[in-house]
Amino acid sequence: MNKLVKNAAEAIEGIQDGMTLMLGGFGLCGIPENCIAALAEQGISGLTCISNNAGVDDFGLGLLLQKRQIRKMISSYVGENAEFERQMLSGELEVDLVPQGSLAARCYMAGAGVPAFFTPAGYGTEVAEGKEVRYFNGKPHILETALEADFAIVKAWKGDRFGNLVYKGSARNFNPAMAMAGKITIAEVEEIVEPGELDPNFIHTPGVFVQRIFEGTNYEKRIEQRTVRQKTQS
Amino acid sequence: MNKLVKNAAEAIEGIQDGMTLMLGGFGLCGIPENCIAALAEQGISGLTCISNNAGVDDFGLGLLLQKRQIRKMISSYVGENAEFERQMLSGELEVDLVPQGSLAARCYMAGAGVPAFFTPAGYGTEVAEGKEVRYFNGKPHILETALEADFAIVKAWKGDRFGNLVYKGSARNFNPAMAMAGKITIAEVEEIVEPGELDPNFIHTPGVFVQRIFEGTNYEKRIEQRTVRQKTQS
Amino acid sequence: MLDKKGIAQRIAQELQDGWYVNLGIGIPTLVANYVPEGLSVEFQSENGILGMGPFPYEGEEDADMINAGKQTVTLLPGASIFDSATSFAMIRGGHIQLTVLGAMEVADNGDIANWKIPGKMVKGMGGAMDLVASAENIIVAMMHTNKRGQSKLLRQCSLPLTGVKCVKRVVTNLAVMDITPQGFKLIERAPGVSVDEIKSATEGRLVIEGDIPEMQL
Amino acid sequence: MLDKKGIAQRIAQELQDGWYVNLGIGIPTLVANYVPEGLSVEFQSENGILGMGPFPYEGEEDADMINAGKQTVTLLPGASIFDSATSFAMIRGGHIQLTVLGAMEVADNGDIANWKIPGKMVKGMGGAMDLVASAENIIVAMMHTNKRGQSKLLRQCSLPLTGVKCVKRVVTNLAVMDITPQGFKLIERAPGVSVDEIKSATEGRLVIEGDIPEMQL
Repeated sequence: MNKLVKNAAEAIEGIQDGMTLMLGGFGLCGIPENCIAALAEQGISGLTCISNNAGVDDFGLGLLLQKRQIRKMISSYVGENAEFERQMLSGELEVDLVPQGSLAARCYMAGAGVPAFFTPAGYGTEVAEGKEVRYFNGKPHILETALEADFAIVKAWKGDRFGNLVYKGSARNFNPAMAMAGKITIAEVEEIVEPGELDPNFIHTPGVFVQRIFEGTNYEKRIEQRTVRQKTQS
Repeated sequence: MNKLVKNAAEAIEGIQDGMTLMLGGFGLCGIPENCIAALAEQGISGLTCISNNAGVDDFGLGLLLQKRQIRKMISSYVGENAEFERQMLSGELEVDLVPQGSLAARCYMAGAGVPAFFTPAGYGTEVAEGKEVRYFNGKPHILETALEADFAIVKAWKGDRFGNLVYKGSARNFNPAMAMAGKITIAEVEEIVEPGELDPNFIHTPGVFVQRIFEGTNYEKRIEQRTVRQKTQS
Repeated sequence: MLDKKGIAQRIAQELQDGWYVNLGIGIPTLVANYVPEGLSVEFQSENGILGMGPFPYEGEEDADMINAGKQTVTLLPGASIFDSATSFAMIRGGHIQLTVLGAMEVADNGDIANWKIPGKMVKGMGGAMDLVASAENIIVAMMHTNKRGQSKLLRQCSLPLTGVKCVKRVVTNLAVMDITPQGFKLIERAPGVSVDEIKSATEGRLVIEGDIPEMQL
Repeated sequence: MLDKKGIAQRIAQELQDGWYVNLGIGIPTLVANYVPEGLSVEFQSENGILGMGPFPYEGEEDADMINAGKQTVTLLPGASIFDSATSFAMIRGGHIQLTVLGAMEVADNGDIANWKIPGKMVKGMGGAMDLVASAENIIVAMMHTNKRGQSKLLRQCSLPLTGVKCVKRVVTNLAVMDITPQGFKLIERAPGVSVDEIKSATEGRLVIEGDIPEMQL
């Protein structure tokens, strides 16, 4: 069981123009920096990207937007990216906005073999347009479908060559659900460890969901909102 | 945030005749031994129990069956219990057999606020009778609904007074999904630790799902099939 | 009249011991600063945190530990981390006792709009639609009128909805109001604000019964 | 003719490097003993284990570490533990490359019955219905006939079904057969078993094309 590949370039082999990708992360936290850089370098275009956010102008998915590699975004919140907003309002970029919980669930459900499910989120709003409505316990719900992707690209803290992954802090976010949903799932990690080093009781993503894994390099881990307090008062 | 109660007797306060309970465990592994004993002692009856299995004749839920405290079982596999089979075949006990994956999902979905979902499991079988069928990607699925419970009773390895839980080995099984699903969730653990002792990155059940927690005593942890190999050949 | 901090302070009075609370971005975030002494509440951040603490000390920021507003935060003892699917399982499953969020408009039937101005601002709904569709107890924190002086408490929302008939209570710089079948029911006046001022700043149906007490902060 | 071990041994030849495999209770469990040299496969147990190893050494049994057959087991390096909901997410989501399970009856259209004899044996379906409805690659391991000598390979199942049109291949003590639109297609004979013997033991439609080779174990 050896899913190790050398680097991001090797990991993204097979990703072609027009494919659908899922990319983990929340804001710039826990995003697959190495793979995004490799996608930008190779100029693969016409992509549909499923990701909670769209990065900022010069980092994260913003790098692919700058180079017009993305045809369509499926996201819940895209407020931090001026170039994104420009492309969307001008019609160059197709955007499907999805409630954040429905987005996470639609990834999870795809990975879990549940093609459709009912959720109350979005009932009575634009999101519900064209969707089946059904009442349960007197409360209206809409039918949402699983989201699938040709490739899912996730970022973890540690992993082994079986594909087992462990995330750190809130960098976990969308990564586990997306790891389940890719036809092929690529994991980039900060550190590759030997099988057995990760405690089997505390693995966040079991290796079965991961097809390729590599140790990334030069993580920038940019902080969007650096908020701190002073040590003066204890 | 203090959810600590003294013992099983205090933990099960409010459980009344005729209620629906979820009980974690797989076979005799990871079952809430203390709470089952307390339920047997108090003689609460007419219960509907949602549990993957029904224990053995003299342990686990078998203890409640012996005393005729269970009116209905919702389970996936009940093969290890002669008294169970007798009560079922004689019609004294109502039994709803549910595919194991659907059972786990129906608990998870209840906890996750998803009232219904499509699964392929059971299509074309008795399980599908009366259920809506729909095709996704050319494949038939049936609509299953979330299972709710007045109380969910789970067993974990360690926990803190916030209700955070960690399970050990395959004793995890149904416990996390059921912990999410109870209107009131009771957790019994082998060891109560101080808040902060459990690494926040590796908590299996966040405390938000748990309303009462206590440190159990005298765990028997009976093994159903003791299978071993000899050390003679290395 | 209250400022934003005052609104947060008033909302903090709604907190009950043992509650799990989700605070939206903006005024709601400030509520965490006014938790009454002796109450134990846990703050949930929908990107996957329960038990959020204050901002980190300078130099101790961790890029891997942010809240839903993308701000660096810390954890308190008893905190837990989980993924987005689990986070919204908590929210959708009704495990969070209080949700506080901002709004552009609230209608007197409890409809809320806070995610989109067609042709102008299209940032997305984030987790707001899941929160308002799921929570039992939703309090909106906002200014009573917009920058042009127009009421944000309407007979009907004009902007695309975030959720229908879901808001329970509204706390503004002028008043505390509950959503009732008859419309906004005035519960409290902000210090120094008259019932007439509230009336004239409210476009939606306003129910005024008996004496309306002033808030105690 | 094969014994149960022989059936398991033949099925083990189907394994491919890197596969995740779920083995049912009974004959399927034995498959783990015959993994070909140099192949790396991981065994999944639906109660929440990937990377199951052999039974523990005597005295090292852990009540908290059992497989789906409730037997004490061990973990191999690279193993992981998860809960039942996640386990069946793996199964339902198609992440397991091979499922091997026993059956009471298999029909020539791929239907399978293995969980219930009305009025008699009602143990329940356990995880079998999820497994057969989800897996792409389902091999049934069973004896060709029952204790009374009646064929278990039928035109149509007489017992309550576990799944419809889902079995891909059947390995019995007599033969290897694939399910095709025309019925059971004979692929291999067990050592020393003639095509006629297989014919007479098979009630369902049997397709025999050309020479049928004997299994190589």
